[in-house]
Amino acid sequence: MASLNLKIEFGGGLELLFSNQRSHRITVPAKVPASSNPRDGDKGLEEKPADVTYLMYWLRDNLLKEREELFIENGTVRPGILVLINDTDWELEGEGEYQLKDGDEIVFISTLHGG
Amino acid sequence: MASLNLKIEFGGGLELLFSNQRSHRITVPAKVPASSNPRDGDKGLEEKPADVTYLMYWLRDNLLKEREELFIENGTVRPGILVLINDTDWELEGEGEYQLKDGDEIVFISTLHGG
Amino acid sequence: MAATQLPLSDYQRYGRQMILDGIGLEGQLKLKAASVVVVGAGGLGCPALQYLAAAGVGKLGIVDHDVVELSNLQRQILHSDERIGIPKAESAAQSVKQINPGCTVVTHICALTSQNALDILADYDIILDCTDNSPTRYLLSDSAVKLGKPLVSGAAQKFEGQLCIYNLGENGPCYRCLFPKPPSPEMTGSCAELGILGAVTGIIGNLQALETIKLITGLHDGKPTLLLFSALSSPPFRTIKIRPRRPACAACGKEGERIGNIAETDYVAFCGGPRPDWLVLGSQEG
Amino acid sequence: MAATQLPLSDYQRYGRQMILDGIGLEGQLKLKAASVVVVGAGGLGCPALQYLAAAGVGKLGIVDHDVVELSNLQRQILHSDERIGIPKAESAAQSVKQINPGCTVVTHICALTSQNALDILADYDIILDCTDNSPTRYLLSDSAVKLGKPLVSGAAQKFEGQLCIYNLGENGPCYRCLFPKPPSPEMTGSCAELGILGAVTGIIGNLQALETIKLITGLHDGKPTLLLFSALSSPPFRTIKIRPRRPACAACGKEGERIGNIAETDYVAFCGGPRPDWLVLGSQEG
Ligand SMILES: [Zn+2]
Ligand SMILES: [Zn+2]
Repeated sequence: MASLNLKIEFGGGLELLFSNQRSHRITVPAKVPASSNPRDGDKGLEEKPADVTYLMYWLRDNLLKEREELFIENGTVRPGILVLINDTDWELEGEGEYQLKDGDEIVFISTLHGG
Repeated sequence: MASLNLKIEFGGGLELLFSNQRSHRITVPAKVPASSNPRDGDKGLEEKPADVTYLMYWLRDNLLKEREELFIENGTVRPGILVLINDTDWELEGEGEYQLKDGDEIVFISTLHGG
Repeated sequence: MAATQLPLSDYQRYGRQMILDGIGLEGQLKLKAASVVVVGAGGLGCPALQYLAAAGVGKLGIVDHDVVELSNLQRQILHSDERIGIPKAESAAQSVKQINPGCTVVTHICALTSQNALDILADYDIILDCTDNSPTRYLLSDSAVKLGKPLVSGAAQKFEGQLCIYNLGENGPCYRCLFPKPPSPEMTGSCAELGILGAVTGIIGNLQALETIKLITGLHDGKPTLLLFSALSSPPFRTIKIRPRRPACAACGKEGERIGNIAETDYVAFCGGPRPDWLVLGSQEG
Repeated sequence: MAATQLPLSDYQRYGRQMILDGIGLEGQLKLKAASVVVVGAGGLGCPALQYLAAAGVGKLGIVDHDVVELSNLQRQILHSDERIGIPKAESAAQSVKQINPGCTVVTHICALTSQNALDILADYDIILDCTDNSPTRYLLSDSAVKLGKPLVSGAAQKFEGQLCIYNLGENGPCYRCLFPKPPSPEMTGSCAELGILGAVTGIIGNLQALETIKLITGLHDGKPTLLLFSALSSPPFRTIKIRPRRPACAACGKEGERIGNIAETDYVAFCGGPRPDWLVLGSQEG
């Protein structure tokens, strides 16, 4: 089955949830069940191209080491986290529905408050 | 004939020789005469893939507005200029013999002395 | 003296920047006529004030309610040991006057609140967010939107920094466009001591001064971007293309399309968590 | 007090950076034990000194033969109007002592020459190139190679800056590896006045302090890169992967493979071109 190689970066403190490692290289399948969250059960036979919402759940299930509630809230990233797709704000790319391409770099960064 | 689209950047004061414009998008042929410098005459029929030396002469003949001696000296860039190929020092990429690829970004930057 | 003139000594003082393309006499006069308010005279505010003053910004406001503490001095380079205990705004003002006696400095020794924010900020052309907590960041953004002024926002923590101009021009997003929902207080670690390297605040604060100078002189390209800095990563800097203003933004959205109400925001600072007590640790080790 | 201990007040002063991963008590003690020499107390040297001092570097050397002038104050933020006419090294030392009375500061009020360079620089662990001319840059690089010390090199001009650590570790190139042949004096515009924005020198000088702190504490990844900064470009920062040490380098190359001889280099400063006379311009306009 076709798969996608992705570069993942965490910043702004989010890396603490992911083994305190900022950069990760991962491989995900190109086609995934239509329901991104494996915990929803009932996957059926429908498939969709892997998108950022799928990636978010994939990261939770495969790389996240602690405190899931600091990463995901109500089916999206928690408030205060910005997702960047190849150095562009994900809102300009379709947010969770952005279809991942081989070689994409996705950054999850928490906004900083300090000064 | 096949051609290559390149992004060219000048910095460190070199942009002053090129209409005071830092960024340029240009198109050059993929295959060029074996002798890069058109002024050498006698081009013959031999061809080679376009390389950085060819690009240097192309820039001199097509974009440079003044004072050629501040850009080229003895068949290479003058001392104090660094050439960067896709954010890598050209010495790691074969210097003038690097074969250009479509989409490459080539930076010519003069070393700064001020402080 | 006419508004198109500079005193002779200013030609000498600012000559090195007046000969730059895009500054010149015109740019220097714009700097002299400009007023900038720096909210927070800490790790970001100190370097920002320093280079704004040196460049000849005519009027600088400094808002801070804290007093100088020894633990500030590792990064807040306008303060010093002999000023411990005096208000930071006052200490910063003294240093700014030393850097450039030609600057008019106004100190606001108070916390910024929803009661006083508009009054204080209205007097200035550009607002710098050099604060250290999430509620004040929302308050500053909402106030900048109401006043129609650009907000040059810096943030720094540990080895990282972020920089963005909010409410820039017609189409630039506000802080709420990017972060519509404030994180719950537990999520921001209730400002628990996360640590910070001084040079990191220096770089971000410096960049805030630079962006402000670009805005004043007309050298800014008007495109809002987010700059991410990570001192230990390679490459250390990353420039992000960000969304335009959101029509549905509760603060800056279009009349009739706005969703939510910023009046519900509780800006009351929730900071003040415990700091690791190095004094106790020190006496145990010493 | 043992070398593994800090005075109590230092725990308070440096607590915000001591709680960082990778610094801690060990890193703070390394900073205290470190000695750094800053060559040039101008636009780059001032911010570099500021953040090195604030971070607690134990010993700072300052080399500069110039005196403070009014035209410096737009960017050289350790000097001030009342110090015009006194040596820059002396003025910078006074400001450094104010930022951190715990620093030992040594002033070298002289031009760096091939006669005195090794003597002066040998006393320090790390060398910062904050100079403003090409010959001194070659002299500093050749000296750093001879002494086997890293050279944290900054440069700034107009709206641009460059940053690189030369002679880094076993394999990092020296300045001559990148630029084997000095440009002829006419090519560098004989240091004619090109102009400089203060915040640009601030950012580069600050980054020099940061890289130095990373080297001292062991947080640097050891990979030599060149950082390019252009205040008016987007993105403003670019990180370049650079060549390793060249075996044929006249300065740092392998015994028997070296080509050329650095002894031929004429380091005599060729600076001193005329500056646009803003005072005259001013009196014409005023
Ligand atoms: Zn908004
Ligand atoms: Zn070398």
